[in-house]
Amino acid sequence: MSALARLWRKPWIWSWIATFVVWFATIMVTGGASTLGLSQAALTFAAFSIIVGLGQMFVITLGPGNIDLSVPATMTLAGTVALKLMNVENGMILPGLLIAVLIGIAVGVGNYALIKALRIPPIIATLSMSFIVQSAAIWTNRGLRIKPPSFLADFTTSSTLGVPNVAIIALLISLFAWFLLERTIYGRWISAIGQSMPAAKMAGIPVDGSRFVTYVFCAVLASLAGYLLACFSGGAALNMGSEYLLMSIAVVVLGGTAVAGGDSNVPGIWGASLFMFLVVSMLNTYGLGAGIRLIMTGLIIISVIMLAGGRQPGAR
Amino acid sequence: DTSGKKIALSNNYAGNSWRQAMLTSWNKVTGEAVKAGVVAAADAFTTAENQATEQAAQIQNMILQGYDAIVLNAASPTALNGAVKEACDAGITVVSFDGIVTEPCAWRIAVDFKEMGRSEVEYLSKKLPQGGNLLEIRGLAGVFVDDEISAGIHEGVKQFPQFKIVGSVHGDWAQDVAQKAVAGILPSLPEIHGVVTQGGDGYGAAQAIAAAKRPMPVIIMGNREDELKWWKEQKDAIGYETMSVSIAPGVSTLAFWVAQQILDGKEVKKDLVVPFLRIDQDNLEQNLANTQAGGVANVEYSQEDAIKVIEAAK
Amino acid sequence: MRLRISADAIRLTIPALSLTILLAAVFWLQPRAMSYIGLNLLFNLAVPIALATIAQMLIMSVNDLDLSMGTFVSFVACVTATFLRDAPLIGALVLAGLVMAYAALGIVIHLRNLPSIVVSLGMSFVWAGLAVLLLPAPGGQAPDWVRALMTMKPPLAPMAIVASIVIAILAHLIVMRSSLGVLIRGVGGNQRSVERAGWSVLAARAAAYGLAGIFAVLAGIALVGLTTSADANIALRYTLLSIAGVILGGGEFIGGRVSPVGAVIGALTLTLAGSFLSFLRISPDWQIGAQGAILIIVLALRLLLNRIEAREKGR
Amino acid sequence: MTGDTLKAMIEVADAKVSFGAVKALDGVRLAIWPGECVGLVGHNGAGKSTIVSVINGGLTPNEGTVSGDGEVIARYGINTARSRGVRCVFQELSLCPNLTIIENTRILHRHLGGFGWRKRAKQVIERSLDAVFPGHGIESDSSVGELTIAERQMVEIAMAFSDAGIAPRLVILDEPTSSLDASLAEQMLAYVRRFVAAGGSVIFISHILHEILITADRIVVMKDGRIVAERPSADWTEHSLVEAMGSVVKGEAHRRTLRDLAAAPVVIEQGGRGIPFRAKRGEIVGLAGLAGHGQTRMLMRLHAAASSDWLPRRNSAVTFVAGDRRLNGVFELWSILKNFSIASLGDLAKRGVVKAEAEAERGAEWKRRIDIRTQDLANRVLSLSGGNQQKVLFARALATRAPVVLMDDPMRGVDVGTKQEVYEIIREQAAAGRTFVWYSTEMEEVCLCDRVYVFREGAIAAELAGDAVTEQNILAASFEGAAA
Ligand SMILES: Nc1ncnc2c1ncn2[C@@H]1O[C@H](COP(=O)(O)OP(=O)(O)OP(=O)(O)O)[C@@H](O)[C@H]1O
Ligand SMILES: Nc1ncnc2c1ncn2[C@@H]1O[C@H](COP(=O)(O)OP(=O)(O)OP(=O)(O)O)[C@@H](O)[C@H]1O
Ligand SMILES: [Mg+2]
Ligand SMILES: [Mg+2]
Repeated sequence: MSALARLWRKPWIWSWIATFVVWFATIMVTGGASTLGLSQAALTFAAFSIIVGLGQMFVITLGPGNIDLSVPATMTLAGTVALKLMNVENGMILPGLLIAVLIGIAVGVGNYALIKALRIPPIIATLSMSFIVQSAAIWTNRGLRIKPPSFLADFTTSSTLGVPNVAIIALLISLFAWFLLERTIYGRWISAIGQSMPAAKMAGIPVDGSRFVTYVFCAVLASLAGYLLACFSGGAALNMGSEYLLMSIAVVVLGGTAVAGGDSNVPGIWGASLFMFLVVSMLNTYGLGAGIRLIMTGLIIISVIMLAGGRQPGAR
Repeated sequence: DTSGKKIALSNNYAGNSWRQAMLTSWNKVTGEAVKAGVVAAADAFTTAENQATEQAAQIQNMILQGYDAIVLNAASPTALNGAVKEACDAGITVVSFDGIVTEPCAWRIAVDFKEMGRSEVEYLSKKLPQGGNLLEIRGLAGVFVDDEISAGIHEGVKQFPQFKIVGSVHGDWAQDVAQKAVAGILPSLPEIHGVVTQGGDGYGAAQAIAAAKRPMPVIIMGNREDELKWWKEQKDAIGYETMSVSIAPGVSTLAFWVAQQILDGKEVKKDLVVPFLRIDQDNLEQNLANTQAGGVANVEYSQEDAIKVIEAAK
Repeated sequence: MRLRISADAIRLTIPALSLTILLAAVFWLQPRAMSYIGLNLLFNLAVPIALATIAQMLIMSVNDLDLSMGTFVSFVACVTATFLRDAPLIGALVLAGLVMAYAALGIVIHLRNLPSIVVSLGMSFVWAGLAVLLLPAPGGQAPDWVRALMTMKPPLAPMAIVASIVIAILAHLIVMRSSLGVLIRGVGGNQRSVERAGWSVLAARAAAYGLAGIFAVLAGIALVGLTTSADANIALRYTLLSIAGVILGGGEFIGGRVSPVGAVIGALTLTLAGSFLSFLRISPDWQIGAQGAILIIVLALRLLLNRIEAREKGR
Repeated sequence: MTGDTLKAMIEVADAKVSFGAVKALDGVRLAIWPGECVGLVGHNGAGKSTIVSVINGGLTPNEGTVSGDGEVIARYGINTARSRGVRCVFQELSLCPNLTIIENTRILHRHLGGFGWRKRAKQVIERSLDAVFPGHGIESDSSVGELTIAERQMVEIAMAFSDAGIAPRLVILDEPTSSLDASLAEQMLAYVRRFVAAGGSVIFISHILHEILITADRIVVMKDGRIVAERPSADWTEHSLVEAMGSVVKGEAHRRTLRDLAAAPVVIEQGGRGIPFRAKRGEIVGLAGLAGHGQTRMLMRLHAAASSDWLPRRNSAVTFVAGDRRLNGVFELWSILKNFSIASLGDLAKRGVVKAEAEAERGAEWKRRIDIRTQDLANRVLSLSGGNQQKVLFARALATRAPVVLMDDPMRGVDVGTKQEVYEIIREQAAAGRTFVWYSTEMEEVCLCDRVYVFREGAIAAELAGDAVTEQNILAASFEGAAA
């Protein structure tokens, strides 16, 4: 009884309920025949939103005003450069991964440098950075779709024991993120910073160091997602990240993370990512058009924030 | 004599392989033309984001820069009319292609997108005379080309009523988006016999269907190298048959020559039609060999080709 | 006479200076631009951006942020090119309704103490969906009077310049001179003192949002007047452009420090920066990056100037 | 001045206000008559600003009534107060810094609107500025953010006395002279006397006692939310005022036995204007003086100098106990345990991973030691009463290994019993070699210290040690120079 009540108060419960409802509504169309296929597809594609969403969640945890708009450009640059470097050779997989991660680190460092040294608000700093990163992506390979190495292509598109490999990777990263957030000092620090920066400072937390690491972490996750997505979809495209700008923010908010900072949770990202995929599938299955789909998405975001977010101290 | 004339290419988007091939063809053909002294300059400009407002500003800048002709691949058939009108009023020849504009003062080198969509269903009717279920992959919502091709496809289905569209998704002309959308709707669909597409999304669909371990339907391809390569592999392995159709990126060079002819004082009709580039089972290997890795199957046009097209229209 | 220049004046110098330098560079690269027609071509697409920037500025003056500006302007453009032309009365009603919707958003955000960023993010999906429903493919047509207005050829200065000046003056009068404007900026500056003087902060916020709605609607109408038709994605860039324009024009995210004249100058600067980059013939690959770089440079200049200002005050 | 034939301009009766557990007002009755200036004095937190908010209409008391001109006013609010001519200069800045002086005048006077309001507002504020501060040299079209602190205060005062249709009848001045120099203060006081002579009323709050003595007709002394004395000002002296304000109940808080610390090493020091600051091992150093004279800033500087914003420090040199819990103390979303352990995570973790049992154990130990009254440390910290929240902050700091503890008025809203417990812990820890730097607004606490620095105007003005640490000496040092 009390366990149920406690579950009910979890911030992520709303996104999971919504996910379940939509999932059920979709499989009912085929009388349940599509259960396995739909679940697998949802896990596969939610994986990418989960990875970028986790990074964005860490940044948003840092408190009001913190947001990373350079996620899509970082994904694109990491994907294109890594695939170009690997050049369809299986032997180059690790160097490719390494370069993707390095790109993430570079973007993260650049972001925080602009925020801290030039005191540019994060929203504008990461936006300016994303322009530069996007240009670099165009410049590197001019939109040619280079195929991923065959091993990576197979790996990202297949499943292990019925669970898509990318979902397994997302799960591992999520466990790591959960561990960071719930078990380590660093997790405590960023949550404290998000609740009150002055209080965090006075408690002896290295505020700048923690924020810096967080921006780098977000960019690295974005570049990892770009690397995986490029391999999964058979090559990097210059516009491949664009979908993930609003997506990364939406899954964080829908997942029950406080926009005012300090309070985040990993399960919510899963619920919200699955939901964002399934809601499109459901509306497609019911034959509804793009317009209705967009309107519903917007209304759902607003309803969730109204249900969960009103009247919090210091919100806005 | 057009040796003193300057021509500019206004391009709204460079974010995919088709556009990159188009720019490459432009550079190659016009570079030679400039070297040969046919025209004085042929510069290419691309907007940062795929937006009509930005392209309108770009056209206005070209007017200021004093170009004699603007070759235009437009972000919107109507939203650039204001800027195009201003260019015409400044005495500039405007030739639009691929993404054409409706402003009457401009020339249009059009691909019949409706016909392209219809022909896909027609091909399927020959391939699958008994008909079957179709999955439609559309482009980007709210864009002209998407609406046109889709209308053609629906016309085709009316013409060949043995087909039924059982699902329709937006793939935004991108492999990854198409893959995602198809994977999402596939589980709830009955068996699919054919997939009608708009180009750039066939490979994504094939991957999604393969991942779902469904029987592979006939997927109409869009001339991208990765699509052709996959088709070739399937053909060699199981004798897979389909066709591929798209507009050739080299049409930019045709537009260039048409603009040159107009500047030369030739009488040219405002509406010209180019055939789309179609690849079939028999000429697959040949086309694949001519296509750059990661690029798109292409045809480049010469001055003579352009004159032929102009004559044919008269 | 005092020698000390007011903070507002200093705040305007950087944007005005960057615009002047940019304009000089453009004239130097392309002397043809130095004419009636040239100026009009350079600036006429800045008119809707300037209107959207003013709208964003109004929201920012009460310490909020609107992430749905671009999709909203797109939707207004679609309404203008369809309803407003075919059934002017219904069109006008719809547009009035949209302004009310904006004011209502302000009320909801204030009453429930919601983060404006998330609410407007959600609204951006809603506006985009409505626009796609209304115009699944590009089309519609600008009402003739709108087209005539935007292509007018006034004597002396081209339409784009006249319109920019009119917008700047109008916005200045509303935001900087009128009682309502003072109240709105007061909410951004020190909400408590406004409350203590007996005003309703709720009404002030609703008014700020409503006014923003009016300017955003005007932006959509002006845009259609220039492009002659609309599509659902026509103004997506306006969200970020408008925020950047306000910041470039000397505005700040919090504290109610905004400058309508600066915002218009910021919008002109951003438009001109695009032309400047294309006249420079920067490789198209790096054109987007150059936009980012310009943004960073101007903002860094602002920091420098703030330091100088702070030092002056310290003395 | 007070005549029985006249009716009180405003009268507050039996007002009670509490913020959570803090009783800011505990049954106050205060009447203001036309043509008098009432001086209001009291220690920090005595409730002066709170009674001002009640009269001003900004705060509705939990109990009690407000009447104006002899009649009880049922729904007394900001707008009622303003229409009756009640004006207020608040202790903290209450102008909009982004607006010009004229625009701030417009915000203040709701009825000033209509075409050409700028001209009218300019006249209104300039007339008032010229009247209160002749020769002020302030341009009314400059924005408030550009003004110096003194200029802002001048504008606020002039704003309160300005007349734009509704004439001011009662002007409340809450520490208006805190940032004015002597001549400006004199100008203002002269104006107050003229205003009162013309039949207006003034409530004048200040910690600068001689100002009150020469200006007010009647002086009211507040203490702990109550009025403890009320006499015509002729009957007061500076000395008797200090005595009336001072803590009447000398608690059981007995001074610790004096120890000889001459040999102990200096563990923390800081230069700067005035007397340099230094503290020795095992010493309890008090920071005293009136609120807002630089004590908190000094603590922040000491903290910043010893901690890093970029790299974590394993052995932090200082730790901090916040007084302003809401702003820089508790993490509201967290449990009591997490709030407790945040500063000592380094000791409770292995390779960056927090050891949950160690954390719980340490939490339980301190819960017992400092008696945090809660069933479960996993409860949210906001479920604790204010005093218990403060205990958590103490436990947080004391559980670290830092040799120096900085305390920023940490006993706000803490009850007597808890205070005694905490004093005992501090004594114990100091004896074990910890250094405490303790800013307090409560005299009793300052008197517990080995040595006291008295602050005035941002710098250390006096140093008292040993037996010289007495309430009289500290008050004298705090008010010293105010007469200049
Ligand atoms: N908004 C509030 N929330 C909680 N407690 C409050 C609030 N305002 C005042 N208090 C508390 O009420 C008590 C009385 O405060 P008040 O501001 O009236 O004191 P004061 O006499 O004006 O002190 P000072 O001389 O420092 O200005 C203090 O203990 C204070 O902490
Ligand atoms: N919001 C709340 N949720 C749960 N328990 C609460 C809450 N507020 C108060 N309590 C409990 O009620 C009891 C009384 O609280 P109160 O604030 O009156 O304490 P207090 O006697 O004033 O203590 P102190 O003097 O330490 O401030 C406390 O034990 C506290 O744990
Ligand atoms: Mg209490
Ligand atoms: Mg006070």
